[in-house]
Amino acid sequence: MHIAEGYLPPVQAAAWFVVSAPFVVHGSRALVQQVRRDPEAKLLLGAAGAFTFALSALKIPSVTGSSSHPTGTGLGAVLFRPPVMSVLGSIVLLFQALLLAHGGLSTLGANVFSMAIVGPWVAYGAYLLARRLGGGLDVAVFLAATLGGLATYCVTSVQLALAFPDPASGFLGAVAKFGGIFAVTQIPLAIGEGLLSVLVVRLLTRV
Amino acid sequence: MTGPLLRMSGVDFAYQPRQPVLTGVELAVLPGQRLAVVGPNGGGKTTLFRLAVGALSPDAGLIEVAGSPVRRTRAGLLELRQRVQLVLQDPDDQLFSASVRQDVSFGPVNLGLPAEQVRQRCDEALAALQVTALADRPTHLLSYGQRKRVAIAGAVALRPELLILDEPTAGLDPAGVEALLRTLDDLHADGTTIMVSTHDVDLAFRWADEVVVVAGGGVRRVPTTEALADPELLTAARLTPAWAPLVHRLIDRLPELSGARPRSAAELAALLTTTEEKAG
Amino acid sequence: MTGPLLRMSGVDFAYQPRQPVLTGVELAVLPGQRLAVVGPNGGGKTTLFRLAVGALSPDAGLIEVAGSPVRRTRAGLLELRQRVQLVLQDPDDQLFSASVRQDVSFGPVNLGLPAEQVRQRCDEALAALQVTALADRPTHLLSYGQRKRVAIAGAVALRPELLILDEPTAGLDPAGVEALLRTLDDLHADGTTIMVSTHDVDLAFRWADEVVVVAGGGVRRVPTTEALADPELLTAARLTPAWAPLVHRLIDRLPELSGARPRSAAELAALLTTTEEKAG
Amino acid sequence: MFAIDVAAHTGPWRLRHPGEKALLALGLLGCAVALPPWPGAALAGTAAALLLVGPARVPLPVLLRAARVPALFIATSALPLLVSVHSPTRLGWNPAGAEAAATTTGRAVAGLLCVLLFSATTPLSDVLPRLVRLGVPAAVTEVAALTYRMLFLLVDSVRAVREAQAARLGHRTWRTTYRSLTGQAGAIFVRAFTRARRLEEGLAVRGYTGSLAVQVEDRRVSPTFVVATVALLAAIVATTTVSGASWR
Repeated sequence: MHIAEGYLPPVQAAAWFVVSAPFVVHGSRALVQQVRRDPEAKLLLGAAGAFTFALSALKIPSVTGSSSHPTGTGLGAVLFRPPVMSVLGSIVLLFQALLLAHGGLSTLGANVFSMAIVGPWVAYGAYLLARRLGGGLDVAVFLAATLGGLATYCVTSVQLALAFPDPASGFLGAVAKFGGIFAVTQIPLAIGEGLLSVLVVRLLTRV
Repeated sequence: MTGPLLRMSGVDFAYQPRQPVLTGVELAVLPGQRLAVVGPNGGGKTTLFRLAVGALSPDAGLIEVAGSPVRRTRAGLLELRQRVQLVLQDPDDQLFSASVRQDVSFGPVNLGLPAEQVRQRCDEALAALQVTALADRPTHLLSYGQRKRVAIAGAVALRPELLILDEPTAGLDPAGVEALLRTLDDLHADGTTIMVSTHDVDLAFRWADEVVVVAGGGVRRVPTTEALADPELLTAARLTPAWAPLVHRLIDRLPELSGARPRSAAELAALLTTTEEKAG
Repeated sequence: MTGPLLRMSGVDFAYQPRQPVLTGVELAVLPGQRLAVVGPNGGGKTTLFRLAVGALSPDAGLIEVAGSPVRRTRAGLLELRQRVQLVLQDPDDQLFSASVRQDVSFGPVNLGLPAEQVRQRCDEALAALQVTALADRPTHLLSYGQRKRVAIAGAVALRPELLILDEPTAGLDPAGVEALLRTLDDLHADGTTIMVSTHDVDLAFRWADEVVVVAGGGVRRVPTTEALADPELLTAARLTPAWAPLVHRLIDRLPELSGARPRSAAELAALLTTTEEKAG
Repeated sequence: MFAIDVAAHTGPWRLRHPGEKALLALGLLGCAVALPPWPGAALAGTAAALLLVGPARVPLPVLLRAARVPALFIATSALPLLVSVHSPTRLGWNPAGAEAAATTTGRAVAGLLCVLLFSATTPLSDVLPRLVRLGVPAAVTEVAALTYRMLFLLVDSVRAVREAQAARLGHRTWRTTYRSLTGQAGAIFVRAFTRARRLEEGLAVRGYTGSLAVQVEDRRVSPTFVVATVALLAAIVATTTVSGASWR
């Protein structure tokens, strides 16, 4: 769900940078401190970033026939915590924009907000809540990845609706329009990513 | 069956337009053969193998398996993959399950076999590669040599007629190489046709029935003795000569060794010790 | 300097308590030597190397570099690394930068050298490994052999007196092996002491001045000819015999070859061709 | 592996100072996004396209392949612009929709070309270490550089594992495909952290104590290039302003 380059009006594109900046700056501070305490963490963080990027090379078969790839933000947030994920996610989104023309530079702020900030925080929140309520690891991871993915998709729909309000019903109508169109691909994908994350975590915990 | 198990005729392949990797490949692998594939790095050995298992589709030419052309449909590839299996050089590219047994069972499970048969195939493959004792170990905690064997077991579990191994002895110590060659000979004795690539000309000489040289885009099949004594071919294939055929020429000058044909340094050592004892 | 460049005495090491990898290691490396280290996988070769560069600390015993004991302080290690450099087998374990020149500059920059000297050292190291043309290429677009050379350049940029290479020829094709050995000989001619590990006994025989056998926890240093002819030692070290010393025994039975000592199959081929021509 | 990355590392502009290319490409991107789309984005996009296939000599197939993914997004996001929602049950054609979709698509295409002008000519290894000079913490740029180095190894692994699984019938049914995907994700996870540990050991041998600072290649800034860039950007801004167009 990367908003393509040039798709948002300039003021909104800039506004999303302003909204995202504090999270990424905060995450960077956390990262700098972590690396200062433990220089080897740099290599682990590099590997985590590379892993998140590499997940986008996986092709999830989708019921709609098209295939898409996981965002990895849910799993990432559970494994690396949201503040660090905001930085790693931003790095990955930058690389996706530059290496794959996936997303864009002017829309980076908006994409960072949906995929590197809201997605991870929702995922992490869902994970903690599920665990507190006594849910098993499987359930918590499934909810984290699925809800993280759904939150990302909802935020993207809102971002597009703000940019292109419906002429008749305004912002809310536009949310319904964009949400409806993307629901076809994104809801199955979010569930697929949830299942995949559970299987991966099972594989890893058995190891 | 008397025809070739695998036949390529006029096969061309390029990853990028106008940069051919292989051109006009003619190759026939007969059932029961042991072939060694030699040639420079980047010369097309792995590409040849990937064509053979249907991972790549040739730009031109025909690839036949057991007499019928490879159809690149789901069913065609399914049939191909049950006959021909490729084990890549790096075992980590092929081990992706948590435990050894799970990994080895991957193919049979995918084939949709009932649990009992999956278990049987798995046990058989683990035994063939002498890794039964590792069955319940996590794959990433194995040594490199063990991972190589497990990766081969994963292919063997599909009971292929032709087993292709890309540099199976790379990274093993000499005793490990010998042990693996013995294992391959056992598989061969059980009826599997085997094709391996290697940089070790002495290994190719002593193990293979024939040598396939992949260099400069072309594929040439030559009897071992000939292949590894032709200086021009050696240079083209970035190879060094093998010791054994040269040693045989030396031995021919010594009538008391009565035309012995040691294929390895160990055999030559034994020969020397015996004859020196006799002389002494 | 006349004393050893590196000396280990009574060195013990274990990764895990009561599972010693090396015990009572005695080893002296003299300036200007070319040593080949052989032994089974998992036998302790890499551990020995990591001890030599201070990446591991011995459980007992003494390690001296250029006559003074290694201090495992920041300053001590900094000094050690300017004298002794280790290149690991897999270049991807040491190349961290996306650009070749940037990667090679890491050592000198880390040493705190001024920019001009860093540049000079880089140019020198790239030239020594014949990878100057790759300086502006990204690491991930290099071939395996090229990455190996760049990783060695990264060590050479620190101008070590002792350069240790773990399996530098593994994975290279025969012509690549020859080219790398020539490069190592050039570095040796420029005054670098070189120690390499290898599984190829023939390579050890023809390239090294002496062979170090690491097996069963112990380290033994033996002249090449002797090392590779002792069946007991070979078995312990999981090695196969080398061809060359055996061929020399054959040659000694042929007076017309007047005690020639070919060190490689190529040399033997040349010898045979010359003498056969004479005879013919 | 990634065609854009290969183009950046092999094209005629690879040794240019990344600052020059950033000024040109991001300047054009600014024009494409911030100026009224007609003629601002059209001019910026055209300039980027001409520069890409002209002096920067980026192969056309690379550009076309790069455009595939964004094209998919643009197509699906343009659909909602064509309809309007009057009530939850009543949809209608949006009379202004076609124009809105066309302008947005045009601006997105222009923006894409501008980003490609940067990414297909500028190796990331040139950019990342220089971000420190813009105030990005060294720890962040070094993590980014490590991510860049390692992602190629991992994406390679994904492909190799996928091929190995296909050979062992991993993509026979929907069920086996899912199992294979899990294996891929698990394998690259294990690989990523094995790589990190091995690199840690490899760097310890090279004397790593916390800094991954390297010498960044000298690249001379070409005054001609900068002047020409500024002139081009000024011309686009001036033309657009004079034409009296407004945003939307």
